[in-house]
Amino acid sequence: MALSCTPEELRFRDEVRAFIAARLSPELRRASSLNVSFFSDPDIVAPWQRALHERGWVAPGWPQEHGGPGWTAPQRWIFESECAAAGAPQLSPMGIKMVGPVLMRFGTSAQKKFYLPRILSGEDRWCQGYSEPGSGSDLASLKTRAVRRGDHYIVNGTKIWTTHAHFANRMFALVRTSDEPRQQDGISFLLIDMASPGITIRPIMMISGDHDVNQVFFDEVKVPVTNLVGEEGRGWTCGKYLLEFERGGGVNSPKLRYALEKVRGLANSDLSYKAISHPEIATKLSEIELDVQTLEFLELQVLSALQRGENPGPVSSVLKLRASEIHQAISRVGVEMVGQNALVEERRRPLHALNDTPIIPEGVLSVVPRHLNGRANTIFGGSSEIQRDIIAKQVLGL
Amino acid sequence: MALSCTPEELRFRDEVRAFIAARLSPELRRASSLNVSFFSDPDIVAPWQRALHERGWVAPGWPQEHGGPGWTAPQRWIFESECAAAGAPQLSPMGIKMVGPVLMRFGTSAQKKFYLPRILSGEDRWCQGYSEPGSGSDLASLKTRAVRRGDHYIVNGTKIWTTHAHFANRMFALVRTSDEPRQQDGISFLLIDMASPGITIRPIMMISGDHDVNQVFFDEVKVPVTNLVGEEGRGWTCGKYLLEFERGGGVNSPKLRYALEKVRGLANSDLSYKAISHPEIATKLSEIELDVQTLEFLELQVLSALQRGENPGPVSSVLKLRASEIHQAISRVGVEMVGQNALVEERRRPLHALNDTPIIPEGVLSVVPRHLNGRANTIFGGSSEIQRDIIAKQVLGL
Amino acid sequence: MDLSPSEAQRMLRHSAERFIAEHYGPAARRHAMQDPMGFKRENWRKLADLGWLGLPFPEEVGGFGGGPVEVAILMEEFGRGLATEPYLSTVLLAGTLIAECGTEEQRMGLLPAIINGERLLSFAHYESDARAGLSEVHTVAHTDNQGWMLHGRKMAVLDAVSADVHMVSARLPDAQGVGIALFLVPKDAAGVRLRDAPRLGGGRVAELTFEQARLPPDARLGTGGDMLPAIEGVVDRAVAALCAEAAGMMRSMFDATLDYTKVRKQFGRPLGANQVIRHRLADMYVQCEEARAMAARAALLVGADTDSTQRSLAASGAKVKIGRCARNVAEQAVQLHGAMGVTDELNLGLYFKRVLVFEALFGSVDYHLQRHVKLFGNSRSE
Amino acid sequence: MDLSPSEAQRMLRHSAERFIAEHYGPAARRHAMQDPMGFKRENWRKLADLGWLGLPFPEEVGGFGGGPVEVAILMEEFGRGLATEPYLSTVLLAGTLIAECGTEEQRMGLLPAIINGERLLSFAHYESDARAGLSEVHTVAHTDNQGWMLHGRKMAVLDAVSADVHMVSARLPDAQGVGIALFLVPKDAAGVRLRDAPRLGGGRVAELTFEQARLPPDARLGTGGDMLPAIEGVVDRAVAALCAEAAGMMRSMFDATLDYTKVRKQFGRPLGANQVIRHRLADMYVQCEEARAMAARAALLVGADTDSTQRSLAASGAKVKIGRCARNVAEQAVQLHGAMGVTDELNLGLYFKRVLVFEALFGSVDYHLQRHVKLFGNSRSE
Repeated sequence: MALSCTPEELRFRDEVRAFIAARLSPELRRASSLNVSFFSDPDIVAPWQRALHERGWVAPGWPQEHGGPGWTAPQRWIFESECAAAGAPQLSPMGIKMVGPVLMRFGTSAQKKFYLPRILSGEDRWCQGYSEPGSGSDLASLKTRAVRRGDHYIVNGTKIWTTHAHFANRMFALVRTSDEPRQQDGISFLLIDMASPGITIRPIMMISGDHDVNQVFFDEVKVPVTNLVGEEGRGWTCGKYLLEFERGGGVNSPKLRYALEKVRGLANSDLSYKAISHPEIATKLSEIELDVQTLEFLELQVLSALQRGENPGPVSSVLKLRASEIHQAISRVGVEMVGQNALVEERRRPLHALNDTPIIPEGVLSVVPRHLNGRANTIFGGSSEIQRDIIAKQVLGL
Repeated sequence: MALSCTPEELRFRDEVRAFIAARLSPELRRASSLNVSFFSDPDIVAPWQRALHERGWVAPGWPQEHGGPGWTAPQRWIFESECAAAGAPQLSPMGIKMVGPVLMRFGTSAQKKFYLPRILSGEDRWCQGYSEPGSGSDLASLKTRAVRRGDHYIVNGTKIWTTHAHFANRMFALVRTSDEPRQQDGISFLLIDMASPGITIRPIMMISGDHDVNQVFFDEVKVPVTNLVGEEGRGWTCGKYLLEFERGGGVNSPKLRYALEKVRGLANSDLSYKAISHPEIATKLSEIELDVQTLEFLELQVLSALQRGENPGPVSSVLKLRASEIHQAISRVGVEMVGQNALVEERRRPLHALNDTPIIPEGVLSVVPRHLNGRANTIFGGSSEIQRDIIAKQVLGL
Repeated sequence: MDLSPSEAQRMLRHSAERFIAEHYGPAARRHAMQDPMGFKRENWRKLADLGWLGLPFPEEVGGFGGGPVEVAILMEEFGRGLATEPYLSTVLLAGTLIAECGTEEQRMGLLPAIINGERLLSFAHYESDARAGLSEVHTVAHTDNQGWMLHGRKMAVLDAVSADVHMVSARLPDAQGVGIALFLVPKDAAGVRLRDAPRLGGGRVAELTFEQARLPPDARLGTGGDMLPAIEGVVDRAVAALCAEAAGMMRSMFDATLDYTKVRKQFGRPLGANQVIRHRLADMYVQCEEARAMAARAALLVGADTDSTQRSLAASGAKVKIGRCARNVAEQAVQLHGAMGVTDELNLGLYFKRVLVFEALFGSVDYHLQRHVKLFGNSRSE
Repeated sequence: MDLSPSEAQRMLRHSAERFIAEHYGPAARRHAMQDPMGFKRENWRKLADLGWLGLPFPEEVGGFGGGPVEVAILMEEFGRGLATEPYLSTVLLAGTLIAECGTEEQRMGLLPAIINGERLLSFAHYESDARAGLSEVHTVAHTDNQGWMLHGRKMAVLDAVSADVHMVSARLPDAQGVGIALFLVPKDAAGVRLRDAPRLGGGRVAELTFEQARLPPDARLGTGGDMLPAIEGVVDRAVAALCAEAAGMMRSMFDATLDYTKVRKQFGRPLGANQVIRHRLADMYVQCEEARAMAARAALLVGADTDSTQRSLAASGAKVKIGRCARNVAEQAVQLHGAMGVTDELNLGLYFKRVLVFEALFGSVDYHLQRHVKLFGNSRSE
């Protein structure tokens, strides 16, 4: 057991740092640090993704044959940590971590050949069509229907909570292609061109005033049959694979550490009237520090198991549950620290492009919106209640 | 609305204080303050009950015709508060607050005439035969059986968690007299003489080493038919009435305030190395103070409603839930305050009669056992889980 | 000892309930939020017509002679309806300070106009972190033959944009031992700069800057002496009133959540059929009841004729207890609404934000907990 | 960066698991608790035979050369089995101090006897509240031509009744700047008084009084110099070891509770069918995993070649995090067992008490949280 880096790992870390120093501009860092949404705006992400793409570092988790860098698990960890610590924009996971792995596992070779490079280059921007009104946690009850007509499916229905549908040019969606006694059996996995006629997008504003998610309506939308992934009626398998990959494939603690360092910087600055000098703030920051350390260690244990070719077990729900709670604790202490500056509601976006001076300092602007949006951490991507159900069932056998 | 006492109420308070000053000896106060069980030992209770009985103050909640003092709701509150604040022993509720009211409501006039005066005088000491192994929260599934044979019921079975069965000369019990489609319909309410042949008592030790509860076995125990309360098969009604009376009839906050003041005294003394000087202890005590104030106010609101002849509604579960949680918070901060003195386990009882000097001071002796026993607060008398079920169902209509 | 409301108090609650139900529906609320003043002036006139703008003022100036208990009843309903009118600023803060400390001329000049709804006031006091306490004032007022010159910067001034007059605290550097003075500053006085912004969850908040602002000789409130004790008293009572408002907001969030869990179905049955959700609602209900009790207790005690320590203990204690309960109820209400809970499509988000505002105003839970610890220790060693 | 255990570490865990399974069943445990020494001497001999009494000692004195990671593996299993042997006192505290600070003669005279199980030691240091920190020593040692005179009183001395030698900290009032010295005090030295009592949940604890206790000239540990830094280091590592023990106790409580909720029926179905209980068990499981991770992290860091600040941060951090998790798991384990949970008829009560002992030893959660705050601030401003 060793928590410290090997000399090779240290060399790799320096390489990553040098790359970031060279390619991550101060403007990009500032814009990214003022980002309050779940995902970063495409105009912040695009230049960073281009830089990473040139170096072949867009998709650390992909196999080399599909354009991954071929890193060890510790290298992936170091890369994620360094990017997060530097305040680099987060690439959208929807191509890289979600539909990409599904295509590698279930896609035809034509699908892989066409889509995977476009994910890496950023040419395609994906969104996820899973949830529907009335089918949130109970996903298998979804009703959006795809009926085969010749070489096309005709899709009718609606998807909701679709993050970045308004920026995406493609959607991967679960749709119902038949009615079976077991609801899951009639579901298929389709790739939909967002420019198709019959698609309309209704923005849904978050309580902070941010536009991240949407409702997407399908009215007789034609989707070529070649856009089916896997077999018809077996889409649930793809969807589940994706969810597992989503939860277990990433690491959360580097992002949490970045958020914690930011809030700690605030605590040590005049922006919070040096809130760190108040014992209740200092102790809260220490407690959160310990929670982040714990999650880091749990995630490193998973990486060590993966690196040794072992199955880390059904730990992803544990990590998601804790990461979302810690995220909320960090944003909450931020709000406490800024005191009466929390009274000001700045709803204009993006914050990095405001062209006047708000009545509260820039360093405080993002604190409340981030807290408000952060309430979704324990709701989106499988609510905390669902995660506890999963742990009770899959881990504890209850 | 007024939180302050009227002049008459102040006069009454002084009367109670004078009585306590005259009749509650320092020895009794000390013994009571070293009591760590749920109920006080009979040898502490008896002299105090005699004093109260002489004054007619044993049963503040009873109507005057049965020997109650005829007090207003605020007077009852003042009496309870003053007794608690002075550290007076707590009378056993099993006669006064439990079987007494059932007999008044459902008993024959012979039963009332015989039993009620003996409760007031302390001549009878009651225990409660409700729970059985396997029938705790699910009381209606009880299996102890009473079969009618001539003028007697023959009782076979077992009761568990019977507090003070080893001190009691009588038990009120729920027993099964017939099997009905609805389990509740076959249950009867019996009064059992604990000296009857066929009764054996097995002590169950608490984790602190205290002997409070027991398992009671019935082997062909003869109970006269005249000891049936209410109709045969309608015992569930009596039992439920009693549970409601138990939960709603008492006030908890005076006892909690006494416990809090004790622990606050500890915090201000050298016994805890003046733990109050540590911010974490001081803030915890303030938070508990606020919880106690809240409960006090809720209980006073109930009393005000009762005094005006209004129905306070199904609030008893709220009060029980909070009181038990606050009780545990108080005993927990006590353990934190005594630090390494918590390492010593003193299992000898009663603590007021130890005839050597333990290696920790007397003022610290009761802290850990009280905390250990206090874990039962959220379990006995309807667990916190059951209380939340009741609130959800009866109050929220869920 | 009797905690049942009087007949007059029941009637007040009844009218307040009816008023809120009629005038603070979701559409009206969104509409009011678009108003550059943060509220609708016609609502303010209705409050005047109902006599509520005079609720806490003595009858001699045309008030109703009510106390904190009556104010709490009103505020609880304001909280249920998320009213954004500047009742706190105009009536409970600036107005009450005028009633308590103003000269006869100031009282007679301003209070009737406040009571009839013509005049609005803001209370401009804080200059930095609320943790620093109410004595942290660096704004200075110099006097000369022509009157006063005010210099300084005030933050987090509620409802300043709609105020005709700002009540501003300042220090008199030349005079000895008078501590903090209060000044009545007309909104259009020279040297006054206002930077206004939307307030979280509705209403407005501003920064006020005074650059050698010129005031007439009679701009100073009262006849001299340190205003800090009066400010502390008024703020303690304002905290009690905000506690009642928070209790009202909690109740609305709870009701909405309970309804939602009964209606919304998942896996073929209502959300509320899940034991985890039922128990969480039970806890939320308990916290709503606790908050209401603590708000009522604070109202009784800040109005009682006790010493200032008891008054401050009651206010700070309620802020702590209700702050914790409100936070949990707000977070759980959002959580139990699921994805809908984090959108702007329900009113729930507004309540959530108003709970944050409640926490931020006049010091956080932790600030008041520390204050309680200190005062409680003092109150016992005396 | 690799957190997988080595082959040797896996084997150590495996033997420890087997040993605990064989020797610490409920009956054996109750039996051990009746022993006036608080444990069974034959178990101690078995620990010696397995080589575990030499686990952290260097090979040159006959030890195994293990570090905190190996100690943590053993302690976790001791925790699972609620072992009451004086491993902490003899090996991890007094023994380690001898290994680190003793003269060659002391090391060779005592360590082999500790490793082979012949000699037991206690560590007598605390004199008052653990919050006061490790430097709060008032016991004094005077020296003259014949040796040392020790005067003072030590509290909360673990396992003193079974110790052959007490390691006692004291101040040298005459010498300048040497701070705290340690002395090896034979149990039967004149002027030593021991008052022994049962320890909560098993084992023994004592008060030791020294009234001009006479010690030979070579009773002082080492060759001079302040022992406080060494004591702090050993205590940090002892805290990490206790954290591993607590993680083991948590796991046992969790397993017992999970089993119980699967078997115990209420209202015709297993307790574990209730969603509230399933979710609570999920949270307990998460906390068990978190505690194990933090204990492993602390073991790695207190053994790493870093500065003392990093070492203390790791120990205090683990004590805080695991302290909170252990408290909650213990309370919920009792709660979910219902009435059975508060009786002495299950082992659960012993685990609950041992969690209280874990909390009380070497400073509470709050003490270590404050320590973490201070050290963390220092570590960043450096």
